[in-house]
Parts: sequence; structure tokens; C-alpha cells
Amino acid sequence: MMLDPGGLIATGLLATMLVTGAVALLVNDLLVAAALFGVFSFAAAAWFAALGAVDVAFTEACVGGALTTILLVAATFRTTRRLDR
Amino acid sequence: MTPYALAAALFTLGLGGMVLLPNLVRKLLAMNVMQVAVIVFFIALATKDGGRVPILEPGETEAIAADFMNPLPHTLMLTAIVVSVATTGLALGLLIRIWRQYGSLDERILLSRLRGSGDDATRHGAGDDATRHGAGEPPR
Amino acid sequence: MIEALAGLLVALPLAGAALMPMVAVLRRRGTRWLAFGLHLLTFAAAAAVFARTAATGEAIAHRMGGWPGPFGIELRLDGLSALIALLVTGLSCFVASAPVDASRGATRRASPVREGLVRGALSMLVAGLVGIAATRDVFNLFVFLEISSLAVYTLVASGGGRATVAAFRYLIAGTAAGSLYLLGVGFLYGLTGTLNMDDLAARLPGVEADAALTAAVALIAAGLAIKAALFPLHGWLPDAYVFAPAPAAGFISAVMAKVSAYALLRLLGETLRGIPAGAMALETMVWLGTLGVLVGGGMALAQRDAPRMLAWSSVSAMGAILLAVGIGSPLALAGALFHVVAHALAKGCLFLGVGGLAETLGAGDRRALRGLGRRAPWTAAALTLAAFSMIGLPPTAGFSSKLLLLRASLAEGGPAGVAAFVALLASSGLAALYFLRVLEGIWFRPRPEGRPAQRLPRALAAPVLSLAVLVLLGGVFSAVVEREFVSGAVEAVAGATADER
Amino acid sequence: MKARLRAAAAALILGGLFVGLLAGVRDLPPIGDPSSPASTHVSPRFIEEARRETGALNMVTAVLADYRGYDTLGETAVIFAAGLGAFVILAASIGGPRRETPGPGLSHRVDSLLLDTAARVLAPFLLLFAVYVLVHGHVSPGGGFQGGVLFGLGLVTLRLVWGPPRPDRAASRFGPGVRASFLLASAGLLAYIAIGIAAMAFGGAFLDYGVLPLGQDPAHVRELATLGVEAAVFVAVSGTVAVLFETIAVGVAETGRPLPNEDPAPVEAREEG
Repeated sequence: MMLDPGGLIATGLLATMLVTGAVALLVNDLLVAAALFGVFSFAAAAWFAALGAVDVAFTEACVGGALTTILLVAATFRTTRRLDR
Repeated sequence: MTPYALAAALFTLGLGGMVLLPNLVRKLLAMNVMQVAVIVFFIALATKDGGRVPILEPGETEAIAADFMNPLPHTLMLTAIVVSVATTGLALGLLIRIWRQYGSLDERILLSRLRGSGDDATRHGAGDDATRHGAGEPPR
Repeated sequence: MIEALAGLLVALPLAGAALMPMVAVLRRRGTRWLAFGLHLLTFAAAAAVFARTAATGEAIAHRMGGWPGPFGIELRLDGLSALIALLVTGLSCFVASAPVDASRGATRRASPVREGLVRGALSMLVAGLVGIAATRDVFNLFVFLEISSLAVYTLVASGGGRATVAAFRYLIAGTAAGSLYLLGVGFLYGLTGTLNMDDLAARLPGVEADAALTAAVALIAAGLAIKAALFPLHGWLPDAYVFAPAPAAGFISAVMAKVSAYALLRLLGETLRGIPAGAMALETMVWLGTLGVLVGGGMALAQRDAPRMLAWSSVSAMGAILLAVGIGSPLALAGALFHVVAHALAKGCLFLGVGGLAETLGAGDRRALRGLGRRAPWTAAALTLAAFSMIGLPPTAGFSSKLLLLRASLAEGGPAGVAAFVALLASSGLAALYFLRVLEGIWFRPRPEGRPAQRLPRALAAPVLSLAVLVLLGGVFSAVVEREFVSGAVEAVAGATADER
Repeated sequence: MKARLRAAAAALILGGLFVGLLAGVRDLPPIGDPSSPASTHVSPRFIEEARRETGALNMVTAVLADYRGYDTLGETAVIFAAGLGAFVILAASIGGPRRETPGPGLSHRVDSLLLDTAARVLAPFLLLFAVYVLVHGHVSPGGGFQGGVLFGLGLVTLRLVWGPPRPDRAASRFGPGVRASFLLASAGLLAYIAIGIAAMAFGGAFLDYGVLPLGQDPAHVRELATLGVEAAVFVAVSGTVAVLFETIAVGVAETGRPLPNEDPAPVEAREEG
């Protein structure tokens, strides 16, 4: 169950974080950005779990993956989806 | 890619986004990225080669420090995650207010609209700004 | 018994923060006196703790959960922490009973429910600030930093309108600051394995990792410097102070940045003092503070809007305080702490008064204050006193604190000391220019035609007057203030350094 | 021109930050080193003694709710502060002059058989799982905060399919209304503080659970009190999650009652933006 922190999967998760994190800041649609941010959070959570921080992983999945994403989506209903204005 | 390097990269990315991106929602997303970077850093600190998840089996009573991941940074990061979601929630509230009042979430547009309305006119209008700008509903 | 009080110092306002919104939502009224009572009670506790530390010269500690030292979290109130706690809780009493939406003046009052909610946020802010002052744990300090930050964003945003934008910018700057600080704490933890300040101070000199230590110190210093509005990281301050509702602005401008300056003093001046990077950060702070004194003063001179002028003068004052913290000699620290007290009283008075007046008038332009002297001589006199204190004229508290600061920078010598000395003198000159301009209008100009008569809401008038009296007393009895209030605080942090010199 | 100069300066500073951070982390003990200061100072006590001293199998829970329980109190305060802040910022005043239109937002039920059915099936399990997470925080990952978030999300799910609270009532058919949620959140924070003060009343320090008269074995007493604290966090967090969702997605009145909403806009109309 434990992954080698330097192993392939862990590195892949870190790369995923970097890519989704960067792209989430650049896309022009808030819903897409929120979804990307969700992926970012889940990758982070998986990486935390791989390093034995199961509590942190659980929390990050609940909060970053679910709650923050839901709040972001909810906010689009009262603001705008477009991120260029 | 070592976790520390990734944490540094994400932290810089987040801080840069907060400073450079003009859209307020993007600033908020960048803020979250930066906070995750800090968490990555702490979790990497907590690892020990050959360490276990810091939870004992029900029958276990004795534990040796070297066998388990360091639980302290994990605890700290639980708190940090809470702080980050709390800040995000409050910030979204502010964003909705700003959108309703000024019809924009872009720093540059906001700045020009704020300047156009002048300090004194808006200081005291509190929530009435949307009507002051001649539109009951912000442009969608 | 007294240890129990130290433990309650944070718990009381925190309970208030939960209780007042509850009462407001359920009963819709009664929060005003509840708030006043709770803040007064907290102040009494802080005063008792302060009196004890002043009498014995010893710190009062409270181990949370009963766990010792680095394993649990310890609150410790020494002379310095107790002074800050006293200042925060004392000032909160002045604004606790003010109507939250004095900003809307006579035309519109906030609903009682909203008032209760905002009072809850004020109580939360007090809890966070006292917590920062009391804790000995660097991570716990981060938690309290965030508690106070969230509360202060709420207070600023409750002004509505442009305040919302100001609050968002403050939030972004504040969160960046918090994350920088937390990352710095992470570096310290990775190097020493501890979060307790005393334990850190003991273990850090043995650490051989200069680059990591430098990174830690730089991150922590940068994070706290943003919060303390050290030039050039002060960007969030003017808008936040100007657009917050008057009572909130009075309290925030009086204590918010100063508590972060306290944290800088505590960490750089005490915990991290033993390492080279810490000394370097302090040196940098002297120069940046000096620049901030000048830039803040210059910008204040350029403003037409009276509250905005006051906000920029805060940037200048924070520069003065931080440059003295950077110098770090006992004399400079005495000056810094005296200035913290003097500036908190005077700036609180000015922001409550000018903010309240400007908002009832519907304009912040300083010309709107013309003719105030005839219309409301007491208010005008109070504001004049506070302005004298800001300039540094006798017999006000600001004179005594400026004098200490000037002496300290002269005693320091060297290019930094001379630069600081010149900047401090120049800032007094600039302050004289921009304040006398306003005072001249208040006393010698007629009220402009077509403007409504200025009137300070009664709930603000009492705090303004009493703060002005305190400013005067602080100046007249400056020796007492220095001996009874400041010296114990200086000893607490610089006891070791005093021996060295 | 000025903007470009500023961007260049920012890029320079950020580059410096990145390089500085990289230099800094290279100086830290290597990742995974069991003999690093972080692994050998302070933290061994949490690993080796937590079971005996606090009764918790999960060391993270032991540190969170006991050794560093004060941090967790602060954490609860932070989350409550967010709910309070969103309430202050977004709640519209009713009665006084109308400052804000209730606006679009999710002020209607989502009409979809699929969603409805899914939520009906899912929500009870979510709520139940949330309670499980709370109670099992001692022996497995989880605890008050995670459970609270899940419980709050469960309430939100129900809220989404069953529609908004009726304007004339404080509570919707299922799940508490925002007013009740807000009261719950403050009650949770108050309960946490009350546990801390109760310990002082029995002669201990703030949050010193050991002195509470709950039994003979101190570890067991601490375990029970920890559960109490976690429950307080659970209540505060689930209340706040509901408040945050309600204020951000829907909008409420200052009294905590839902905004009276006139004809809610159909879904299509809202998604043009």
C-alpha cells in the first residue's frame, strides 16, 4: 500500500499536480478551472496517501477535491463562468 | 522531481499567480495552489524511509519512533487545510459581492470603474453601487 | 489563579465570538451590552495579568492541555506579551459599544442582527490578536494570525461598496503572508524538529545549514512584514483602513499591524536572534522602515481625503516602529513600544473621529472638516490633541515616543542610525505640514456652504474624547508610562542583550 | 510600459524566490531520513506514548485533539469565522431598503430524475458515513473535521434535490435551514470552549481532559473527552459547510431565513453568462 516516494507513481502524481495546477490558472472557463482544481486536489490527496499521511489525504480529498470545488461551482451561478472579465 | 522541488515550484506558481493574474477568481485559485504547495512541503518533511502510517493496529501497544511516519506535520497540515478552505469560502463571498456591485472580476476593469465613480461617491453608498451604476443587475 | 486568567484571555473573546452571533440571530438584540461586558471582562483579565507581570517581573504561563514545553502548546505572558494584550483588549472596549454601522450615519442604521454578527467578528479579532501576543508556539501563532485575519477581512468588508474590493485585496495579501510564514515555519521545523519558541532558540545555534536557515528567516520575516505593512509590502493597508466602517477602522488602525510588528520583534528579536540570518533581517528592516517613514509621510501629504491621509501616516508610523525593532537596542525597543502605545491611542482617536465625521457628512475630503472647531469644540480639541501626538509635539504621548526613537537612532550611529534619525525628523515635519493644514481648516475656516453640519455620533464621541485624554496623560506622565508599562516589556525581550552591551 | 516594468520586476522577484527556495531545501535533511531532527526530536513522544497517554490508536488524532488541542480549537474558530464572514458579507438586509436583489443563484430545485434518485440513495449513506468517520477517528483516519465536512456535504446534497427551504419557514423539508446551521456552528465552537473551561473548573489547565471526572483510567478519560471535542468540531464544521453553501450558492436574509424568492429563473436562463 505504501509507495516509494521517489517511485514512478508518486512522481507521476507530482507531475499531474504541477500540470493541472498550472493549467487551472490559465483556462478561461471557471467550470473547467474548478474541475482541474479538483483533479489537482485529488492528485495531491493520492500523493499524501502514498506517503503515509492518510489523515491529510482524506481531508484534502474532502476539502480540496469536494468542498472547494463545489463552492467554486456554486459561485459560478452567482457570478460568471468566464475568467477573462 | 523531488517533492521539495515540486513544493517550491507550486509555491512560486501560486504566489506569481496571486500577484500577476488580473482576474480575482484566478488569484483565488492561485492562492489555493500555493497553500497545497506548503502542505506538500510539510508532508515530505514527515516521511521516514520504511515508516508506516501513524496508526496502531488495535492489539498493538508498543511503538518505536523509527517505524512510523512523523504524525506532527500531518496534524499541522490538517489545520492548514482547514484554514485554506475557510479563506476560500470567505473570498468567494467577497467575489459575489464584488460581481454584483461592479459587474466585473477583473482587477483592471474594476480599478477603472472604481476610479470612474470616485472615492467619495462610493464610500457611503454601501450596497447601492449597482443601482448607482445605472443597472439593477450587473451585466452578465 | 492568575495562570487561569492567562488561559482565559483568549477563550473569553473566542466564546464571545460564538455567542454574540448566536444571540443576534435568536434574539435580535442585546449584543451591544453583551459585547461591552465581554470586552471589559477580557480587559480586566489582561489588566490583572499585566499587573502581576509588572509587579513580579516574571512571565505567567499556561500549558494548554497540561502538556509541557515543546510537546503541547504553551501560552506565556511576559511583560511584552501582557502589554500587547492590555493594549488590544483595552482599545476593543472603546469600540465594542459603538454602533457597527456608524458609517451609515443618521440616514440608515444596520439591523440589530447584522450588528451582532459584526460584533462577533470584532470579538474574534480580539481573540486572534491576544492569541498572537500570548502563544509561545510558532504554529499556534499562525493559527491565531489566520483567526485575526479572517475576522478583520469580515470587519473591513462590512463597510460595503468599495470596502469589499479592499477586503479582497487584503485577503489575498494576508493569505500570501500567512503561507510565506507557514513555509518558513516548515523550514524551521525541518531543521530543528520543534515548534516551541524557547526550544527553537536553544536548538537553532547548533544547526549548520545556512541556506535553509536564511530561507526560513526570509520567509518568516517577509510574511510578517506584509502583515505589519512594512514598506514596500504595505499595499493592502490604505484601502483597507479607508473603506472599513469607522469603528472597525479605529480599532484595526490602532492595533492590527502593530500586533504583527510584535510578532516580528518576538521572532526576529528573540527566537531567531542567535543566527546570522536573523541579524541580517533586522538590519534590512532598519533600512526599509526608514524608507517607509519617508514614503508614508510623503504620500500622506499628497492626499486630499482625510481618512486616506491618516492611512498613509500609518504606513509612516509602522516604518518608525519597525526600524526601531530592527535597531534592537533596549532604548530603541523602549521607543518602539512607547510609539506602539502612543500611536495606537492617537490613531484610534483620529480614525474614529475623522472617520465618523466623514461618514456622517458623506465625504472624506478634508475640507468637509472646516468649521468643526466652532460647531463641536470638544471633538475638535480631541482631534487636535491626537494630531499633535502624531506630529510629535509636547505634551502628548507622541512627543515622548518620538524623542525616545530619535535618541535611540542617534545612539545607534552608523549610516543606518543617521538615516533613521533624519527620516524620523523629516516625518515629524511632514506630519506637521499635513496635520496643520487640516487643523487650520477645523479651527480657522468657516463651514463650507451647503454642507450639512458635522456631528459625531454620540457612541463615537465618548471613545474619541477618552482616547484623546489618554494621549495627553501618556505625554504628561511619560516617565510613569516608560517605567511602569514599557520597561518591563523591554526587559522581557532584550534582557539578555542589555547585559551584553 | 509601467505595467510591463512591474511584471518584469515581479518575474525577477519570483525567480529569486524559486532559486532561493531550491537552495534552501537542498540544505534540509534528506527526505525520509529517520535521523533528521524532525524525526528524532519531539515527535517520538507522540509515536511512542500516544497510546498510553491519550488512548488513541491514531497518532494524528492524539496530537490533533489532545497534545495540540489548542490548535484545533483555533482551527474550529477559523472555520466558524469563515461562516460568520460569509454571512456578514452576503446576507441581504430585509426590512431596510433593499440593497441586493436575491439574484439568480441556485434558488430552485434541480429537476432531474437521475440526480434526484442518485441523491436519495447517496445522501443517507453520506450522512451515515460522516458519523462513522467521526466516531472512528481514534482508530482510523478521520475525525471531527472530516466527518463534519462530509455531513455538511450530505446536507447540501439533500438540499439540492429537495429544493430550497420554503420562504415562510426557517427550515427546509430536509436538512436544517441556514439559520439553524449557523446556530449549530456557533454551538459547536462554544461546546469546544466549554470543554476547555470545564477542565479548568476541575483544577486542570485549559483543555486538560485528564482531570475531568469521567472515570478512573486517565487515558480512557482523555479518549472520551477527545471524542467530545471531535463531536464539537463535527457540529461546528457541518454547520459551517451548510452556511457557506447556502450563502454562496443561494443567498440568505440577515435573519438567517431564506430570501423570499420570486419566480426562480429556469436553469437554461442562468447558464448564458
